Amino acid sequence: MDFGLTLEQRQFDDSLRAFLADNLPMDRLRVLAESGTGYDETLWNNLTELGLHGLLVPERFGGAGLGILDAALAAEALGNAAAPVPYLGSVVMATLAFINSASEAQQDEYLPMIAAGECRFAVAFPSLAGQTGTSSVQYADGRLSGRVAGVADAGAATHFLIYLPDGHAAVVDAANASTQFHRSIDRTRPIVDVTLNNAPAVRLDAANAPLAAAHRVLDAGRVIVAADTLGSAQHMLDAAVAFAKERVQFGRIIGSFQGLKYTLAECVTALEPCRGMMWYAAYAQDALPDEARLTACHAKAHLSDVARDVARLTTEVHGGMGFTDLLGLHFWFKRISFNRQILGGPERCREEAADLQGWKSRA
Amino acid sequence: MDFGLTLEQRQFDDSLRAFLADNLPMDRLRVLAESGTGYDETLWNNLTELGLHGLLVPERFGGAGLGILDAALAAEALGNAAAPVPYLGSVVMATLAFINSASEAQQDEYLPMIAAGECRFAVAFPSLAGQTGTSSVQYADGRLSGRVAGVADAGAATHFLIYLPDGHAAVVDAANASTQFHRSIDRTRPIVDVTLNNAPAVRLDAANAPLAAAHRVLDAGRVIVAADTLGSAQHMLDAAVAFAKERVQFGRIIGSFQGLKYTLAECVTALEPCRGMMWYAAYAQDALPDEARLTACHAKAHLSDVARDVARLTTEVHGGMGFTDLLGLHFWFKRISFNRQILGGPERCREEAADLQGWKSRA
Amino acid sequence: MDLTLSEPYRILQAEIRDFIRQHGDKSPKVGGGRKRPDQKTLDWQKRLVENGYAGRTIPKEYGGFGATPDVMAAAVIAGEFARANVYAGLTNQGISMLVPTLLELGTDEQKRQYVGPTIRGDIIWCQGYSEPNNGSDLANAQTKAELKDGHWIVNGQKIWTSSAHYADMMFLLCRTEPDKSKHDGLSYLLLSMKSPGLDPRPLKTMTGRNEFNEVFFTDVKVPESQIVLGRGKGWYVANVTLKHERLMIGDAGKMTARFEQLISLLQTSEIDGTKLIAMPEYRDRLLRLQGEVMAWKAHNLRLLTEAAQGVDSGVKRMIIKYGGTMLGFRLSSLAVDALGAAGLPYESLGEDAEDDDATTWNIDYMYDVGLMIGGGSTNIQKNIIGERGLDLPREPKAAGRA
Amino acid sequence: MDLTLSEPYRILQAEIRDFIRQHGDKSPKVGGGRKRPDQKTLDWQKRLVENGYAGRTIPKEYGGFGATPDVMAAAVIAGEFARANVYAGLTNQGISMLVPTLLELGTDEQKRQYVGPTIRGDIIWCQGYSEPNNGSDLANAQTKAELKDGHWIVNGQKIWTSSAHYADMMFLLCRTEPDKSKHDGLSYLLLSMKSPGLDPRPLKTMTGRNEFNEVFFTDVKVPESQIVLGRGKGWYVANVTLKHERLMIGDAGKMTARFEQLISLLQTSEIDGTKLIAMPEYRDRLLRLQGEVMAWKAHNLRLLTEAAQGVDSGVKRMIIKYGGTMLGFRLSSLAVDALGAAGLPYESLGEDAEDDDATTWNIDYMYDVGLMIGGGSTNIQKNIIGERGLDLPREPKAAGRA
Repeated sequence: MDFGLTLEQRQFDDSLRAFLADNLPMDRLRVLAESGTGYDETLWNNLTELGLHGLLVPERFGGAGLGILDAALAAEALGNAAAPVPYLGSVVMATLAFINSASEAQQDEYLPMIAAGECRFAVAFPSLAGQTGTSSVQYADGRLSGRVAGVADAGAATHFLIYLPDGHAAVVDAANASTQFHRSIDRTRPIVDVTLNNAPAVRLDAANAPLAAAHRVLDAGRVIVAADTLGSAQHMLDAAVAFAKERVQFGRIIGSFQGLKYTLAECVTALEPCRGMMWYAAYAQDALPDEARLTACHAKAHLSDVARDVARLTTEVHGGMGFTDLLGLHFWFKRISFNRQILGGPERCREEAADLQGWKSRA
Repeated sequence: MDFGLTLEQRQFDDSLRAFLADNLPMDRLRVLAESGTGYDETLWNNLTELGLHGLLVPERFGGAGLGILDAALAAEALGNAAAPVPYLGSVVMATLAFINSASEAQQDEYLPMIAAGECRFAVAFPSLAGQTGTSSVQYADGRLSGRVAGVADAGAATHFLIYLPDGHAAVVDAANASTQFHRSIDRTRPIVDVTLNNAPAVRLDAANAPLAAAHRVLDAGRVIVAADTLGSAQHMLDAAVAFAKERVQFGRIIGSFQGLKYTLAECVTALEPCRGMMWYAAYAQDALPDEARLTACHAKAHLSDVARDVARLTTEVHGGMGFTDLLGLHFWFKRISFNRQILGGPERCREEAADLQGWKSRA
Repeated sequence: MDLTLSEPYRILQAEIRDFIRQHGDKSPKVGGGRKRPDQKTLDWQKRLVENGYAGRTIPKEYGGFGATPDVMAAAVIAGEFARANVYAGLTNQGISMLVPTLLELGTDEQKRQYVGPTIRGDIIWCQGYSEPNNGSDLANAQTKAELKDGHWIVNGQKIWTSSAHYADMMFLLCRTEPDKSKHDGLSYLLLSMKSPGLDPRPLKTMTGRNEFNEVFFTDVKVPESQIVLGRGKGWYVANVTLKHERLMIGDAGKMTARFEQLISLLQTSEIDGTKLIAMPEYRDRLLRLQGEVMAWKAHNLRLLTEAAQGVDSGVKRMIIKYGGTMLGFRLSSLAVDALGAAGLPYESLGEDAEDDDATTWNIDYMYDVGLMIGGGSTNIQKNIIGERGLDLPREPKAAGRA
Repeated sequence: MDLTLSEPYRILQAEIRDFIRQHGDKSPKVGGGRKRPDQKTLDWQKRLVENGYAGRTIPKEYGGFGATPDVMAAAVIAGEFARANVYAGLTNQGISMLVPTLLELGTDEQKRQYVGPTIRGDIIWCQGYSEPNNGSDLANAQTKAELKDGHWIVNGQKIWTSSAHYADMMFLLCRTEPDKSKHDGLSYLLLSMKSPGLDPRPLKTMTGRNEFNEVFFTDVKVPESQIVLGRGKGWYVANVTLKHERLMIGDAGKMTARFEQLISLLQTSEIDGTKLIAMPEYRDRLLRLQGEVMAWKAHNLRLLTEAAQGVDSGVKRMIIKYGGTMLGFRLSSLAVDALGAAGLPYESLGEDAEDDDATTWNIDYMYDVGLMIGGGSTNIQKNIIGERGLDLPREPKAAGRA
């Protein structure tokens, strides 16, 4: 048994973080955040060169064939940099949807494009994920109609992958969908409402148990969001610790005040165990099928709650500077807010965990 | 409008607190707590002289005819002194039960005895109060059979007042009941299980709406318990503040450390508004019938939660001394624990509040 | 304890209900309020002052309604406006902080000049307290004012000045006695935001709006008479002002209004066709908050009664800002969770128009974090509660430090 | 990351299952453990040591099983015992704190003499750290030991000494170098509780049991060789010991076991015929705790892996006591709430017999508060996390104070 990262994982993590540090300084982040599309062509293409997009794509389709833990580590790094990259939908959820539910021919058509960064999928789960916002889609004879509200990673999507209530997914070309774009509270990722009017759609029919396959995609998505939240919260905590070591008030470095010191101690006590939790949940998606759903629900819910506290407290540590736009700390605060609400909030995730364990029967 | 106490209320409060300070020093409390019966004859009789027992009894039956706010203030003082007195059952709930549900003849028989401290009622609410512990009683032809678990204030009861599921109450002489006595976690009040086997019982039949009348008794009981909790928590907070001003560690008075200071600041910020809440809820029982049940549920629930935190944190402030038996601080810690669980815990009280407001219908 | 309405208050209540029936349609929308009031709001405010529903206890000579302080009347007014969901009047730093400070410590001339226009919303004030390097340590203000030829010449820089970009006037804490100790060297000046040499630069906050400013002073001239109470008394005056600010921030009326909005939000939001209020995992949080709000309202009634009796409420008053800010944040936290993914779209229209509900709640959620920092941070509040409220000893001075 | 079982571990797992099938009926009840172990427990412990399920990595020459440290094996053993709800062996201050300290810093003679009997449960240790006037400030110990004729002569008083009333030995922090500075003047001695002049007096705690003692020393003679590491090294040795204590207190296995018990409690407790686990207001708390326990278990696996690799886990290790104590309290809080009124009867049978479930949970609930205080209070833990873990500056020394 080895509960830790491999050398390869640490090396990829180092290179991804170094790349993001170089390519996404605060002034660049501000520019990209202004449009709020959650996408930048240069950044996207450079990440392709780094091999990010093919992380989960099997080697025979041009990817690296790695696992969800690898994908989650990358998500943590992206969250840590507040990177405006439609990673969740395209790199993770769409890839897994094709692996789990598509025919060999469909895989052959799309997976190499994903790995090459040539397409960007946004994945929508009306109802299954338990988001607020009314959504409803119907599939008939190769066409999709209806509306899906609150789709993430769709700011520059080339394709939509829409899940139907029965767990089947269908691919729609973005050109055939009508979208309403919203800059979101988190300017590094938008929210898009998608309307489909008899849009030509390719259904993925290869899964024996479509609902279970859909859940594998959703579960992985939740772990990825949890990892992104962890990276974001860690950024805020690191920034607050650094600030507390420099800032002088009342003639003292503020980090020497017990009040502030204890706040930071509480943050690290809550946040650090979340890293192990995230690793475990990510590993479980590939290796421990019995625990996959439960750990995904809990990782999403617990990280959301811990990170909300960390976001507030670390902003407070920065004093007035934390509340202004000047330091840009708020990008992470808002990324944590965004992550909390997509793919089902903590309340929903925990209720699913209760269902999984049969804890809702009264007698 | 005047949201405060009258001069008479403050004077009675002063005299009751002075009496308790004189008559219940720590060494005396220890002696009384050893038996765990929650009753001492001398203390009981002295409180009769002070007029405590007839507080709510109408003047024509020999009482003071005061209101539930007066009774709640006395409960706060008793909680503040951790007094082993069966006050809740006899002085408050039984009196109100007779006022609300008894015939003139029944009132004439029992209320003067209550006011004179000549009997001690324990009041039991199988099911209605939402306590844990299985209870079930049946009434037929002037006789009661069944079992009620977890009856408070019954350590030296002369009578039981047992509520039936339909809201009617019946009086049973303690001599006709079989009781199992337990010292409880709170040695100032025991827990008693009562078994009735065709016990002769006098039913109180005068209420037009028996369930509503029963609820008035339960609601008032919950407010009284909340007031007792407030008094207990206030004692712990005062003790912690005093300790923090005296104790020296690391060469400093410990109250000068921010960590400890902030803990105490948080306690007072949470606890002090509970006093207004308790006043309001107590006042509502007599004066604002539309708000009586809702405020009672919330006062019981909110005080339980705030006091749990205060109990833990103020014990911590005392360091090792707080954890030992030496200071006796634990009497209040445990009184808070006891109060939380009787007459329905916070979860139950809040669910009743939801019911009252129609918040449980799904569509 | 008596919460019943005696005859005069029942008459007042009837009058208010009549007023609202007649004029309620002219009320601006409830909530918001971090913008310069528009004409509709000013008209409404004037109407409120004329009828004694705002500025009620301000003496007539200073532009108020001249009623004697009466907690019951205030409670009836607040209650009726809240029940009808009608705008109960402006609350801003001028009205809530500067006006009571002037009434307590100002000269007759200062009161005449500023109180009336301020309560009518014609003069908007901003607060010149914090500086870039003193954050929570307000007494350490370095912006200085020198008296020359009958004018104070002000030089320095302030920060976190809310509404400076649209305010008319500023109350300013500055150093006038450099030879005196930290706390005794300060004075409190009133100056026009149009003074030459005064340069407010907007400071965007995390909400995306310009809620604060940096304000630069270069030889700004302020007439000598524009001082409150006198030279070296600035720290005392500022503390009087701050006391009022803390009460404003923890306002129970705001909590109640917010809680009512939260109930409707949970009653209207759905997941998979089920109302959130019917889902125990949301409802339980709402219920906990209802208990907290109840306690907060009752506490507020207690403070109002004590204030009417002239009692100093001590620690009971000092907990208001800290407790109120935290409670406000818990309320807005549940709101953004109830909005969920559907509440993520965010475009604040700033001062140009009404934001949508989701954006407003998100702004509240963030602004509440700002309130934990501004007006004396959470930690400063806990120091005040501990040291002044509970009489715990102060932190010893560090060896060999300032 | 690899949590799969390779061949040797699958064999180990099968062996353990076989062992439990054969001997599980001899296991003492899981839980409790704040008493002197009875004969049943001692027999069981001996069996565990012989089979390598306790004291597994302790060298054979010191009475252990002599296996090389192997996190995976440890995890398999803990997992199988927990799954079968079988007693996984003694955990006490001797085993968890003194044995690793001696293995790290003791002489060969000390190891030979104490390690084996301690892990078998034949020697029970208590810890002589706190004193009446130094509470959390352990380095300020005033109990002194003077070397005379080959013996340390100990005088003074200790307090909060858990299990002193039944312990055989004590590890003692005392002042041997009065001329040296506070931290450099201490030594660490091992002494018999039967030494003449040593007087332990039970100190009843809020649980009603004698979980702690005051211990008085009057000219207690301790052979010179009973020192660990050497004169003036006491503070260093004590910190090595405390590091192990913090890990013991935040033990993830204990949290998991407690959480499992909590699930069954909620599945068996009822109000009005409805199981508590079906009531969302209780269930939601259980679910939140499940998330926390999951994180805690994973964190523990991470620490075990790092320990096996010889990595110093730094702040990840320092958070264990504080985080674990608080989590433990939240678990026992839900348990006493689930027990409700039916759980209020309370009679602790002390060392004479098994307490009933309700009493045991109530004791846990209170004992957890004690853990927040003992072994370095919550505030001390936060200082350690902040200063040693996050490298934040220490509190400046107060001017003109000690």
